Order: sequence, then structure tokens, then C-alpha cells
Amino acid sequence: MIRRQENVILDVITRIMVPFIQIFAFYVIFHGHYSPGGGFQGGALLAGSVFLQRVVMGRERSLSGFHVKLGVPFGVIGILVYGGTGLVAQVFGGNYLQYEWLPFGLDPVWARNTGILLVEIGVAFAVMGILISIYDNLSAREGEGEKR
Amino acid sequence: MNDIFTTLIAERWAYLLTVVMIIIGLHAMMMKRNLVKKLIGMNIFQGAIILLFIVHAYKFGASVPVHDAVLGDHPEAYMNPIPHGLMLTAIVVSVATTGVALALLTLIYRRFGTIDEIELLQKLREEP
Amino acid sequence: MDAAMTFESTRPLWAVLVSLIAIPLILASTRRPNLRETWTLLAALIKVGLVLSMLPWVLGGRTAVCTLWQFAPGIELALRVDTMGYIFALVASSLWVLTSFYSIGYVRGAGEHKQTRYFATFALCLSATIGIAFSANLLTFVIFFETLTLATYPLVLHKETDIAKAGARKYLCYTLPAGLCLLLVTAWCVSLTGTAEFTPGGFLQGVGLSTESARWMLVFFILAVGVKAGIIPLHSWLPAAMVAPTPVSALLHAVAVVKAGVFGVLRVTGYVFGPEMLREIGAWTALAWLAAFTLTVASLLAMRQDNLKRRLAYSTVGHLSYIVLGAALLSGTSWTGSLLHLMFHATMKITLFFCAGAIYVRTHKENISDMHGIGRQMPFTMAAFAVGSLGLAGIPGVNGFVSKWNLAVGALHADQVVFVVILLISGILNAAYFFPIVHVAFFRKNKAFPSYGEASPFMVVPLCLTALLSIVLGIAPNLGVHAWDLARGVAAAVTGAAP
Amino acid sequence: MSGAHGAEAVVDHAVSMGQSHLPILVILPLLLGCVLVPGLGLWRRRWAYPLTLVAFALSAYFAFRTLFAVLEGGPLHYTLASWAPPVGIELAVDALGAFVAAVVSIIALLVAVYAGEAVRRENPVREVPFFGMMLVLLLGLTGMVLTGDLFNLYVFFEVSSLGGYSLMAIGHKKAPISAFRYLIMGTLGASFYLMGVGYLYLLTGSLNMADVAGIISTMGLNPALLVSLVMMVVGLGLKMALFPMHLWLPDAYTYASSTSTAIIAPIMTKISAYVMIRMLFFVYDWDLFLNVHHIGDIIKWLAIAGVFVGSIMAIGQKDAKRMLAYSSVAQVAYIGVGIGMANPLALVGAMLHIMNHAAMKSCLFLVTGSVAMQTGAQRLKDYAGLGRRMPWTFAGFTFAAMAMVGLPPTNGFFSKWYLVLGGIEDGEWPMVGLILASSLLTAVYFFRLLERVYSKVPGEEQKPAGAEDPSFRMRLPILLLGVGVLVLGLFNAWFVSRVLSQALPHGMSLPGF
Repeated sequence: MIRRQENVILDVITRIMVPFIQIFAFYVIFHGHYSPGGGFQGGALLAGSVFLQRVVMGRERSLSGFHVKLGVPFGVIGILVYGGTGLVAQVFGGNYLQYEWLPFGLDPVWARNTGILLVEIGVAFAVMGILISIYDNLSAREGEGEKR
Repeated sequence: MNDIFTTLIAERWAYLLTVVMIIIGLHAMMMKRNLVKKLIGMNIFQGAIILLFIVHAYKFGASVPVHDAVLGDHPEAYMNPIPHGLMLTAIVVSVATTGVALALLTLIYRRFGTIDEIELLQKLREEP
Repeated sequence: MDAAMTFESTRPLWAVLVSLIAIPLILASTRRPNLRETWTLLAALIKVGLVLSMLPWVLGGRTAVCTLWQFAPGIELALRVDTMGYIFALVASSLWVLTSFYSIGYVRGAGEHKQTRYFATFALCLSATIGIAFSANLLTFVIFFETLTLATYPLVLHKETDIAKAGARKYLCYTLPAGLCLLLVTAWCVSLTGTAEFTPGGFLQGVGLSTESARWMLVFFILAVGVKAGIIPLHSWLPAAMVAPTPVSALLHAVAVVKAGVFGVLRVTGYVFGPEMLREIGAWTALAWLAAFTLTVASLLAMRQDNLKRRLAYSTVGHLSYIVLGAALLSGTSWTGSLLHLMFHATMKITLFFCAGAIYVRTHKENISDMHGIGRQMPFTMAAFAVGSLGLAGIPGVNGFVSKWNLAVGALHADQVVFVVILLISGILNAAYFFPIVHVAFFRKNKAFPSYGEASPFMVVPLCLTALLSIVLGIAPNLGVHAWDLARGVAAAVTGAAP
Repeated sequence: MSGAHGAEAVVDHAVSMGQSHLPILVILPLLLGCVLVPGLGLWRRRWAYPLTLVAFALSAYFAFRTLFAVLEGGPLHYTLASWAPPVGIELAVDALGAFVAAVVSIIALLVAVYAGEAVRRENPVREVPFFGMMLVLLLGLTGMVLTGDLFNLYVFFEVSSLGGYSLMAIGHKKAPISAFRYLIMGTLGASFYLMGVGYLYLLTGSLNMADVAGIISTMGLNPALLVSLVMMVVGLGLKMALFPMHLWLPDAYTYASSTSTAIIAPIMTKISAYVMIRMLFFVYDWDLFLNVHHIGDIIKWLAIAGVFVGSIMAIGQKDAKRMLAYSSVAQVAYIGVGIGMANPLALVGAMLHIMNHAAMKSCLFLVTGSVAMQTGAQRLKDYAGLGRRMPWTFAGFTFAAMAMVGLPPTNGFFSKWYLVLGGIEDGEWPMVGLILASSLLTAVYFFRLLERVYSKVPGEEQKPAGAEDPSFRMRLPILLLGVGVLVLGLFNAWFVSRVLSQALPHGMSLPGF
């Protein structure tokens, strides 16, 4: 459904903006656990950057940036990171997601920071992957959408 | 009686806003023929509820709910973080729901060539 | 019932289970009919053996109890062999043996289809019947009662013709609401008493039930069990169900199902409400008059039937009401009479149905008007038929006389001469609709009548046996299983009259 | 906030000490499963099914462990992350929750056994997303049952709904439309529930169920509280298709693929009913609201109306699945009746019916599914004579039908038994009469079908080729459920005395114990 359009200005601006968006996204992710922001927002920003590419460059060319097939794996990996963190904490004697039990040899406070950070990263990945795959599925042409 | 309304409008106007949004959303969900408009109505409805929580959690002149040396330990200096967290989740949920709904709509459109409810019902009646 | 005389035993449970266990075996050996029938006969023999083995306990006044597990809060799924249950179990199981032999001859002679389903459901019916007989409390009774309803449905439906379907539907239309009424009153009793345990003289004594609600309860009870007992406004499923194969009509509509209904009436009057309570709420006259009305009208209706089985059906309706009447009169002798009639009517009526079946299999005639001179062709069959009709008409020498005599005397004890008159009238009516058949069969010539000869021994032997049994019990009611003592024991336990 | 961490961490160690991990272990296999199935399914499609089965089996195993643990040692509490309740989220499992969780997981496991072949035959290309969505659905449902937090319940609510919507969209050509309708309705219901939660939070400042219950009990009657309760009842009523709000259900069940229906129909509306019980009896002051303020009466009479509407509509149907869908409306309404009566026996009847109806309805839908797959018969008139062709399948069907009618000794009889007892305890004779009369209507459409199924077709004399019982793996769940219907009936007292008597809310106790 997306019509690819030849427009140099849009192309260039996109090329310039996308890295900044993504860097800001990473900033939001990595400071999420002690200041406003966090995994979801960061992931949404990352996804937004990809959407920008999709919209402006059109589907085919933007695939070089982020391939359709990557959407679900990103989501899976993200959730696995999240669930894995919880499980590790549980395996090492805590409750599910009880970060201070994470085996980093850190005192509870820092272990907790790290744990939350891990979770944030996982969330970011998941949100990004899933938002992108939703977008791709909806914008897919006849047949492609039916596959999944 | 009168002063109740004045206070309501003066201090609780945000709640009135949520009520208005809820009514708009419901109307769209029930009355609109176009399925996409129904979906939009649904989102407005959810937005209204999210707003309800946020309005309740908001404090004038309070800061983000992250401990800050300058502000010290006064609870009134910080907003209530829980509703914000909750509503973040609610937003995620509504995004997911919207995604599924849009997927369904594209599927419907591909199969029946319309997303107008009346026409769809006609098509349903015609087909076995 | 004092605790010293009750003891645990699993034998009643096995008596129920044996035919249930036979079902999978029957189903498994669909391909080999002989093996299949062997299972049926084996189950029947074991069952009657088990039941007979419990006779000493009952005569000795000892009660076997088999408590299985808690079934609903405070209520056990429990079996108990009290005398009255034993009587019913004895009738059902012993006649099942004969019926099994008979139905082998019948289904093969008539070339019925789906014989496996037939025999399997038959076995299920017997389990349910024995279960009804031995139920220790009302909930257990309900379970087996409904199971019997369901198990009979396929048998009524058996022929799968439109008439059969109509009959089966009618059967359900009557029995399912009845089941719901039963569920309602059972729940009511449970919420009143906690455990609706059957006790001679009634367990509703002194639970503080107002007369009004007690009457309502009785109404629902009668609606519940009266359908199977064929009390007149509720009877019309019975003739309709006569489309079933004759052995089914014989066992289920002369012995098991309808007797289960009557048995229910006896349980209700004797073990749920109890004579005193029925007298207090003054309900017994209503019940008695209902029964009297039924047995008169049923006899009159029976006269108009040309189809032999339908006529037998209506006579069944009538004779069931003899039993109800005896129960309603609440005197010791009348109870003895109705319990004796519970047994004796079974032997006589099953004889008649067997004869009808034999005639049908041999000649495919169902209407009495076609049976001129049939007696010449099938002497044994029609002789047995004659014995049965004499018995039901209450001629001395056949067991029907004994039970009717007791009923009449019981009516006198209850100072209800009017019912004696009604009994006599109905006896005459019985004669009026049975003897023509015998007369037609023996004394009418029929020129163009091919020679048929008797049906297969599988069928003739059982019907001769039942006829013989009727005569023997008519001469010596206490012979063998001490039917007389059993009946009087129950009557004494319920009405408190000296045995 | 980092300053406080150390102190809290210590506190939370105390919180988490000696907590059994069972509750979370019920959920985890499903969570990991619904991630791994699409993940691995992308490059190894045939791994999807075994993974699903393993996940379901594990969660069922842990659900039963949980049930027995709860029966042994009382309710389990499990703190998630490092925040002590009521601030943090906790899983709180009492007898009722463990019971429902066990029921849900075992039913789902049976359906999953069936689904393996069925899905491959019905829609081969969609295998991976299908199983993924099944896992999502069950994840949401078990989460709803086990959580002790009002908002967390909402989240799981939506998770399960997402699974449900997408499962319902797979199947008949018209499925997406009914699924979309269900989506709008379901989201509306969930949003109403969320609004109710919002009111509660505004009033109490807490989201932990036990905590909220404690605060409410001191509040007495409060208009805002009443509003929140009404909103919850409306929202949950929408999800459990309580009478005036049932219109989305028949289409959704009819057009969804048979496997989707088989897993959604028995479980989903029941869980909404469970949540309603949880809210009305364990969070709100049930005596005050249901009895004193007659909200119970409203629910009760709506529900009994639903019973009749559902049954009558079911009688009128020509399509097998649609008939079963309408009978679902009726059967769920029985649970509503039990809730509305709000006395111990009736409530026990309602709780028992959650399990009983799950068993019988899943059996029935599995049968219709396999019939459609083996013979292509969808409409009732095509069922004629199938009894001889598919004896095992229809043996199961017969038992389940008996249970639906409520004939002893099947389990359906006993849920009705407790409802009637409850009605008599309250002296509500009209209600009792209606309950009993309604089962006659059920009898009408099931015996009509059974008669058709078992009577021979005039045309054919000997058994026609094809059209036989499905493979063992599809037949096994049907038979297990068919037998289970009997077993659950005969041993219902065990559930009532061991489980449900402990599951009753505060201030209720069962007579007879």
C-alpha cells in the first residue's frame, strides 16, 4: 500500500534524522531506570525511526535498514531477555524478577539497577520489534499479509 | 447545589473532559457505520480512561517521581508514580489491541472489499 | 430400624453392578450373537443368584447396608436391602432371567435390528431397577430412577419407525418433567432433613413441615412417581410406549419401569411421609380416590382396545392403581395386599405379554379380532394366557386372588366399604375385557386359518413357567421365597400394625 | 529513590523468604512458550506443536501442584519483583483460584492434544501463529486467575482477549467480522472494568485485592463504590455474555475454526464469570451490595432471562455450532444465577458449574469439530445416522449432552442440584421452578439431536464408506471428557467438600460440614 516516491530532500533529511532519533532512543532507554523514560518509550522511538525510513524510502529500499523478517525475532529476543532476567533471579534464590538476587557479585542496590536496565533493554527490543512487525504486516500487499 | 457545579467546573473540569471523551467514544463505537471509525471511538474511550487515572495522579508544582537531592524527601514534591506506570501499560495494551483490530480490518477489506457495516451485513446475509 | 440388625455388605452393590459389567462385554461381542446372549444370561443368572442369597438376611430381619461415598454434602450414595426393596429386586431380577430367554427367541424370531444395543440397554435398565430397589436415601433413588428413564428411551425408540419415535418422544415428555419434580422435592426434603434417608414410618415426621407445604410436597411427589406408575391423568405414555418390542413391554412396562413408579409411590407414602403424616394432612383419601378412579376408568378404556398389547397396557394402568390404592388405605392388611400385588401382578402380566409376543412372532397378528381360533394353533400359549387373565380377574386358585383379597380386607379394616365395592366392580371389568380374548381364541372357529403351531421353545417355556408360577403362588403364597411373610413384614414395619 | 533501595532490599528479602514458587511456575511455561513458538516456528515450523504441548503440560502440572499445595497449606502469596504488596504486584492463589486454574489448564491441555492434528488439517499455513495465540490466550487466562492485583488482572484480561480475537479470526470466511465485533465489545467490557478499577483506586489508593477489600469493608455504602461495582458488573457481563450483552457470542463461536471454538468456548466466558465472583464476593462487601442493595437480584433475573433466551434460540438453530453457542449463553447464565442468589449453596453451584460446563462444552465442540472434519457436516440435519459411523465420538457426545440436560449422575445434574438447593434455602420458589423448567428446553434440542444421530437413515442400509471416527489423538480428548463428565458428577462431593467449601468468601459457610 505504500507508494515509493522519488524525493531527494526527504531522502537526505531522513538519512540525517534517523541516526539522531536512534541515539536519542538509546539515551531514553539507558537512563530510563532513574529518570523519565524507559524501555517502552525508547523502543517506540526506535520503531519510529524505522517507520520514517519505510514511509520515505518506500518498502524495498528501507529493507536494507531493517528487514521485515527481523521484526518478530527482535520481539522474541526482547521478551526472552526480560523473562530470562526474571528467571535468573529466580534460579539464584529470589522471587521472579527480584533483581538483587542477580549473580553479578554486586550489592543489592547496584544489582537492582543492572537488573532494571536489562529489563528495560529487553522491553525496548520487544516493543520495537513488535511495533515494526505490526506496521509491516498491515502495510503488506495482497498475499504477504495472509502468510502470517 | 450551585456551588457543587461551580467547584465541579472550576476544579474538576478535567474529569468532565474525560466524561465528554467517554461519551464521544461510546457514540462512535455504537453509532458509526464505518468500522475504522468504531476503532477510533474505541481508542478515544481508552484514552479517556487513561486520562482519568493521570488526572487523579497529577499534582500542580510537583516533579517527576524520581528521588532528587534538591527536592528532598517530601512526598508532596513528587507525583504519584503508580498511575503513570499503570497507564503506560494501559497504553501498551491499547496499542496491541489496535494492532490486532487493524489487522482484522485489512483482512475484512481484502475479503469483502468494504468496511462499511451495513454493506458487510448485507454481504453476510447473501453468502452462506 | 435398629442399628444392631444392620451390617455392611457389598453384595447389594454387586447385584447392581453385575449387569452393568455385562454391558461392555455385550457391546464387545456384537459380531458373535451367541456369545453376546451368553453374557446376558450369565449376568441375569448371577444377579438373581445374588438377590436370592440375600433372602435369609431379609427373613431374619437383618438389613445389609452398602455405603459407597459421599455424594452431596451430608448425603451418601448408599444401598440398603430392606424388605420392601428386596421384594421389588426379587421380582425384577427373577423375571429378567425368563425375559432374557424369551427375548432371545423373540428378537431372532422377529428379526429385530440393532440387537446389541437392545441387549445392552436392557442390562442397563436392570441395573437401574435393582438400584432403585436398594436405594437407601432419596438422592440415590433419584439417580437410579432417572437412569432407568434414560435407559428405557432407546428401547422404546427401538424400531425407529415414526410411530416409535412419536412414542419415545411422548415417553420423554412425560418422564423428564416428572424427573424434575422429583429433583425439586428431593432438594426440598434434603434442605429440610439434611439426609433424606428412607425410614419406615416416614422421615418427614416432626421436621415442622406445615400442612400446606406438606400437601404441595405430596402433590409434587405424586407427579414425579405417578407418571411411571401410570396414574390416570399421567398414564398416556404407557399405551404409546407399547410400540416397543414385546419383551421390552413385558419386562419394562409390566415389571420394571411401571413397578418402579409404584415402588416410588410406596416409598413416598410409607417411608417419606408415613401413615401418620398422611392422615394428619388428610391426603390419603385424595390419593385413594385417584387410584380408584384410575383403576375403574383404565378397565373401561381397556375394553375399547382391539390391539392386544394396548389392551394389556391399559389393564396394567388399572392394576398399578390397585397397588396405589392399597398403599393409600394405610392399613396393615391393605399394605400386605399391595405388596403382594406388586409381585403377583408381575408374574401374571408378564405371562400375558409373553403370550402376545409369541402370537406376534408366530403370526404377526396384533389385533384381537384377528385371533379367532388361535388357541387351536398355540394351545400352550393360550392356556397360559387364560391362566393370566383368570388371575387378573381375581378368580381363586391364581395368585391374583390372594392379593386382591388382602386389598379388600384392608379396605374393610380402614372402614372404607366403598373401595371394596370398587375393587369388586373392577374385578368384573377385568373379566369383561379378558375373557372375550380367551373365548375368541378357543371357541371361535376360523376356517381359512393356516396352521401356525407354537413359537420357539425359547418363548413358550418361559411363558408356561410364569403361568405355572402364578398358579403355585395362588395356591401357596408363602412357598419358596416366603412372599407372604415378606409383604407382611413390610406392612408391619410401615403401618406399625402387628404382623 | 536509590537511597531507599538498600533498606527495601532487606525488607523484600523478608517478603520473599520461603514463598513457594508454584504460582509463577504455572504462568512461566506459557510465557516462554508463547515467545519461543513463533521464534523457533519461524525456521522450524514443525517444532511449534510439541513446544505448545510441553508448555501446556507443564503449566497443567504446576496448576495441580498449586491446587494441592493450597488445599494443604492455605492460600499462597508470591511477590513479583522487589516491591512488597500492597505497593508491588503479587500473585495470590486461594482455593478458588487454584481450582479454576487447574480446570482451565487441564481443559486446555486436552484441547491441545486434539489441536495437533486438527489445526494441521484445518489451516496448515497458520500453524505457528495459531499455537502461539493459543499460548497467549492461556497465559492471559491463567494470569487472570492467579493474580492478586486489580490492574494486573486487567492486563492479563487484555492479553487473553488478544489471543481470543486472533484465534476467532482464523476459520470461516466471515470470521474476521465477528472477531472484530467481539473485539469492540470485549475492549468495551475491559475498559469498563478498568474504569471500575480506577474508581476503586481513587477511593482506596490501593490496587491489591486483599488490601482494597480491607479498606472497602470499613467504608460502608458509598455512591462512588456503587458506581465502580456497577461498571465492573457491566464490563465483566459483556465478557461473559450475560443476557442483554450476549449478542457478540453466537457469530464469533460459529465462524471461528472448530479448534479455536473448542478452546475459547469452554474457558473464556467462564473466566470472566470467575472474575465476577472474585470481584463481587472477595473484593466488595458481598452481603452489603448483593443482598442489602439487591444488585444480586438484578444479576439473578437477568441471568435467568439469559438462560431462557439462550435455550430458546438454541432450539431454533439449524447449525450445530451455533446451537452450541446459544446453549453456552444459557449455561453461563446459570453461573450468573448462582452469583446473583449470593448464598453458599448457590455460589457453590456456580463455582462447580464453571468446571462442569467447561468439561461438557469442550467435549461437545470437539465433537462438532471432528464431525465437520470427517464428514463435512455442519448443519443438524446432516448429523442423521452419524451415531453408527462414529460410535466413539458420539459416545462422548451423548454423555456431554446428558450433562447439558442435567440428568443424573452426570455433573450437570449436580451443578443444578446445588443451585436448586440454594434457591430453596432462600425460599425463592419461582427461581427454582424456572431453573428446572429451563433444563426441559435444553432437553428439547439435545434429545432431538440424539434421536437424529442414533436413528438410521432411510436411504443407507449398511455402513457407508469413509466418515469414521477421527484418529486416536483426536478421539482421546473427547472420550476423556465424556467419561470425565460422569466422574466429576459421581465425585462432585469431593470437589465441594475438599475444595469449594474452602473457596467460599468471608462470612459464608456451607451447611452439612
